[in-house]
Amino acid sequence: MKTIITDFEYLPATTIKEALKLLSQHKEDDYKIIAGGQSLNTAMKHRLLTPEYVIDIKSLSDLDYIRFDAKEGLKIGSLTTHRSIEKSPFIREKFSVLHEMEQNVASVETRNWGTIVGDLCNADPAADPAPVFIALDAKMKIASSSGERTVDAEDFALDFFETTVQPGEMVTEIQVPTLPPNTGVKFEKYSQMLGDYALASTAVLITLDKKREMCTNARIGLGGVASTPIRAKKAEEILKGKKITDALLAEAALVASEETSPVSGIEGSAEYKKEVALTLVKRVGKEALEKARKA
Amino acid sequence: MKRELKIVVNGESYDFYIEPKTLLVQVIREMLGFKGTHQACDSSSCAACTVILDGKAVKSCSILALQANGKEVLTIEGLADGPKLHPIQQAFIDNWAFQCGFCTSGQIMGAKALLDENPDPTREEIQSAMDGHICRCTGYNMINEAILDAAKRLQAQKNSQPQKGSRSAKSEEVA
Amino acid sequence: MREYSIIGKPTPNVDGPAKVTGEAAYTIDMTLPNMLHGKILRSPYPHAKIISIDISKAEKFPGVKGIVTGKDSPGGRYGLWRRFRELSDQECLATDKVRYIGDPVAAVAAINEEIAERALDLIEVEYEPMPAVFDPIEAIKEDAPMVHDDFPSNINATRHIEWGNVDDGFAKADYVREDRYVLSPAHPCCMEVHNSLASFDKGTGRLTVWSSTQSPYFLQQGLADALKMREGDIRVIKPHVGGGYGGKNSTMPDSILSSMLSMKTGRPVKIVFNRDEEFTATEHRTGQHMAIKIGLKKDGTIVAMEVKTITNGGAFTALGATTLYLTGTFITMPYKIPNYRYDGVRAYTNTVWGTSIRGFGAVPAKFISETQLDRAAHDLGIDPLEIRLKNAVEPGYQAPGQYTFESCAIKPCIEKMRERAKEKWPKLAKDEGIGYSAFAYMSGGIFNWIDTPYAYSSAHIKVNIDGTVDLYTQASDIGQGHNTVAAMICAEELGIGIEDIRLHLGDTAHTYTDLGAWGSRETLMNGNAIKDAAGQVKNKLIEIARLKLGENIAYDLVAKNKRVYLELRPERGLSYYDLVKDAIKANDGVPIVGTGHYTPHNKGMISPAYGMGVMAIKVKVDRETGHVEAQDVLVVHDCGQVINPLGARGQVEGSVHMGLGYGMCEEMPMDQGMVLNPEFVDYKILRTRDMPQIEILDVPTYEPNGPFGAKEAAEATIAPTAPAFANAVYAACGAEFYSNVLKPEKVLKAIREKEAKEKATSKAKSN
Amino acid sequence: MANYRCPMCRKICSEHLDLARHYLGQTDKKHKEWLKTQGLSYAKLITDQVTQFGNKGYQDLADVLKKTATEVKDI
Repeated sequence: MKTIITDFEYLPATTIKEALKLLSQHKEDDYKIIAGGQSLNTAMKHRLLTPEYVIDIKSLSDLDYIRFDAKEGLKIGSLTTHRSIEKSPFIREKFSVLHEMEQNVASVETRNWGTIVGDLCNADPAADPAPVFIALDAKMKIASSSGERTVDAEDFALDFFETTVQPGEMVTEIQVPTLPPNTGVKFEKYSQMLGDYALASTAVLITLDKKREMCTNARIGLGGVASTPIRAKKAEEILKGKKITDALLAEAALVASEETSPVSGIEGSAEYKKEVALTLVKRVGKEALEKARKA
Repeated sequence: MKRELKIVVNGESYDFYIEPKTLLVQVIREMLGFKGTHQACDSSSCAACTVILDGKAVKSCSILALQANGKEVLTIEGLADGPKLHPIQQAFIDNWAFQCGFCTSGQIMGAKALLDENPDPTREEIQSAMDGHICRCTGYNMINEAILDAAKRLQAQKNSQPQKGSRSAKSEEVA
Repeated sequence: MREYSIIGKPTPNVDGPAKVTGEAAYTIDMTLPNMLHGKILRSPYPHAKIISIDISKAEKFPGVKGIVTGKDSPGGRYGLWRRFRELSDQECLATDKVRYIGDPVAAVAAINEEIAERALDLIEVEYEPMPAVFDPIEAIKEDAPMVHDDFPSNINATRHIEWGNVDDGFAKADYVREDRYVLSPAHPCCMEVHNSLASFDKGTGRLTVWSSTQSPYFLQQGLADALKMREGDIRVIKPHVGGGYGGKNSTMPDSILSSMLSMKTGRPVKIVFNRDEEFTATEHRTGQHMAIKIGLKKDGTIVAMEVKTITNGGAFTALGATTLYLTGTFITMPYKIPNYRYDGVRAYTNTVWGTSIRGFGAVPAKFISETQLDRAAHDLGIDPLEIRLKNAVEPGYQAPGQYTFESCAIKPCIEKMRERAKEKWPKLAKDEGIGYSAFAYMSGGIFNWIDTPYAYSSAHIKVNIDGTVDLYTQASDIGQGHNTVAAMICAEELGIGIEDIRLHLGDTAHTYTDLGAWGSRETLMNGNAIKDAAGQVKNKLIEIARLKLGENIAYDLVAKNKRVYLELRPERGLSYYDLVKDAIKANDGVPIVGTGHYTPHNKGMISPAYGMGVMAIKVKVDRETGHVEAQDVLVVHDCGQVINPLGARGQVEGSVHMGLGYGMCEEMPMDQGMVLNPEFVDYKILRTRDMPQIEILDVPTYEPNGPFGAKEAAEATIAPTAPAFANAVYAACGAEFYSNVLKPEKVLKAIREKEAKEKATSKAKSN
Repeated sequence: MANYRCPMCRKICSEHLDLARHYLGQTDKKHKEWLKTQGLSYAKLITDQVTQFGNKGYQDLADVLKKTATEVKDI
């Protein structure tokens, strides 16, 4: 295996405008955008990627922010590091699921330099953030020299390591709507080693009615069990409009696991991944329900 | 095309022209000769190469050196105060927190960043902060004990400083 | 127990300051003026004829200074089993064929690593793929593809051990069970990869090699054999080493090819493996098929045992033949087994080769014997500790023609474990379980496959005029802390301080021979040699003291606390420092020296002494995912007189870490000879959050064969870890395992199988 | 008591089974070639010995050696 990065032309951008200009000049797929590069550098070392140009946006401080207002919701700039999200007191209080998720993303060293959007753009289906943003009904803001568009988090990844982001485009922001009252969101990833890539992961959002009995909304995101992170829509339908019991959760979990299409690998067989997904949805669903009741 | 890299390592400013693909660890080891920072994998998975970049622990094998342009790096060589070992270094020795010693620089820099941020960590907090570091010799327990011990030493050092009268002002800066 | 001033006291590592400041130089940190960087072109095929190699394009590549292929090979064959030349089966570079994916076919030296790496792509090798064999059982069949054409078959080595009357034994048993196991390979994963720096002196024709090795002497011999040079013309220097664990005993292509390239280019050449090469082309813990049959009386007394092993040797021998033998002996320890038969076969296959990783054959052996013993105890309704106590050996126990335990506290260890476990874990929660495993391990091996006339260990001591001491020995500190142990033993014997001693270790040109760090040999073997050397110096000083004090009997004098004095009248004595001056004056101004050595004689087939004990692990099983949490570890250990408690604890902690890896997550799946997980991303190693805390209790003994009563305190505890873990899972949920890596998926499958079996039987009953 | 000599080397054992153990412990071609002349397969003897409990491989060879090994009087 090769371990030395091949030569590339380095194109640093210091402003968003500059970045978009650089991108517009490189419409073909001959470049890679680097933010923290925590996955990209390894991929380049192993010659899985050999870009001619590397456009460096790491220093775009204008895109390093965490903002919130009740109407607009939570906005995370694309160059915000994992660590900033983990440490943000506001996120810890209002979107604790993001804090919990971040605590087990790779290692502190990686979270200190790696960015949340860089992680999403790497589109490793086993990565932690996507299922959470899917459950949170988040949107990704994508910009290019010709304008902006937004995509639902669940539609962002297209395949293994492939996203909807086109040549000339870059993600600038993640938008997370304000959580409605009586809502609980929980995330859990499963792997034999705590800090490891997920064999399967799931995030569940549950919103209850005023009486905190009926489930008015449910969203389930799953990671590591398909070629992309997925949303278990059929399973969500089973929970919606009903009083959630253990039996109902078990039923939804079974349906959710049927919505997955994992591939077997040395980390585990497809059957096992389905089984873990089932257990996770059951467990995390219950935790989310408890949280919604206490919310 | 080579590009300019201005970087401060262990308090000294350096100015190079480097290939953009150059990784921070290569600047530290090959260009500056700080061989205490080791590399033990090619997949960003062992943290042996951990250094402190603008106050944060990072893997120097996974960062383009140019991204550290204008920033400050602290490596294991910059930790001791002249001939006087840093309390973390002393704690690692006294607790037999290394054996082959190859991952030790990374462990110590990881511990330094942790203790700067959280001077009184629990064992669990130490474990989640140090989880990225592979050690093949110690089984980690004696490392965790060394970090707990180092935290105590640093606290004691801090508490003892103000009593040194005139030097208290300086020590406040430090603290 | 005797009172010592240094031995037995917690002593910080003498290499500490260097290792915590980054100043400790490892081979990988070293450069020489005018140095070139080498890279190795490796075979993509598991088994193929080499039709042609065209290096013309690569040679012309700017920055390339030299290329070597099989044509440049001096033609020497090498291997650790030097005594049996046919088992010295490695060649410098593949000549007519390649034998595994990763077999070196050429090497390039260039002005930097990148150019060397790029030049590899320009070398054109034409291969003719040949049928390959990967499974050892397939490999030993008559018609299997031959890995070594000049070897009669793929049967690389066989071992047979037998004592008592096994068939009678089984006939007398009340309970007999047979189990078959498959043990998967695991990698030592040294943090410092294999790497060497070679410098050939054009003027003298001599070679100097700095290398990350466990045994400078083995490397010196290996290079001499491979390059057809005299040992004495090769100087091997071992700087600080970033881990060995058995993976750095053999002479490897990094040192051979850097030497060949240095000879060809006339410049120093350094070769550093990358992590992928480390996994795919360096030595690992051998994978094997094992079968074990045990016969017991109703009361749990073992009456007979029979074991069969077929190991996947891979392409070469290394120490695999010794590992095969030791698997057959360690598996019997620490139990009285009146009738025993072992047959082992090591097969050549077209995979990277396996050898003696930490535990030297004891790891798979104990996994199968200790898990089977638990099943047997369960069936017989006997407590797991009780059955181990019942069969445990006593001091003086002899396994006929094999080994003798002199110091031996296994029974007290088990008793102590029983008490402590009771108070430590008064009761268990749901899905929790405790598993036990006993163990014993050698203190250095009595083997001479390396075929050396030298003593197994020797040491030289020179006392300078100011009382400072220079200690010269080839013994290797590869992280286990032997430098500290060596200094402690030397200081204790001379009655001086560690600060008085300067160490000169691991340089073949300037030190006396020692066979290196493997099989937990340094403390006992090198310790004895150092003690011998220091003792000679001490006697010279005592003689001077006797004359000065006018005493007539030298025995009354002791050297302690930097004085030599009358044992019964401590006030009558002289300062060590003054004595040294007088002694050197009396010696015509020549420093006082002593040269000591140690080679075990008449100590059986394995080792002069054995460390032993018993381990308990507590786990919690998640029945829905199969995830097992190792919560707690308790070790009760007899390692004789502990030299350095800090170092001894460190060794246990590290062994448990690697042992848990073997039981939980570390495996090397291969497909057609290709390692599928050659990076730390996919090869799972326990991290700090996955490690349980370990309580260690010592039951001290005095080992007559060891320095100051010391013996093994290093490797033993890796072997019981995986079986204790598996036994704990069995205790928690009844799941049984006949292979070592208890990944959650495997655990879940085993739980489901058990539940299904129970359902079936309960149905059968109800009908 | 009777002793028996290995047909291929100077090794002498008091029992055919021990002689068989010695024989199969040898790694040289010479010993292996002779097995063929006796209609035995080294690979099969070893495989039998190591894949099933008991001493089958050694016993099969011992039976052949009973007929072929020359007896040497007390030495």
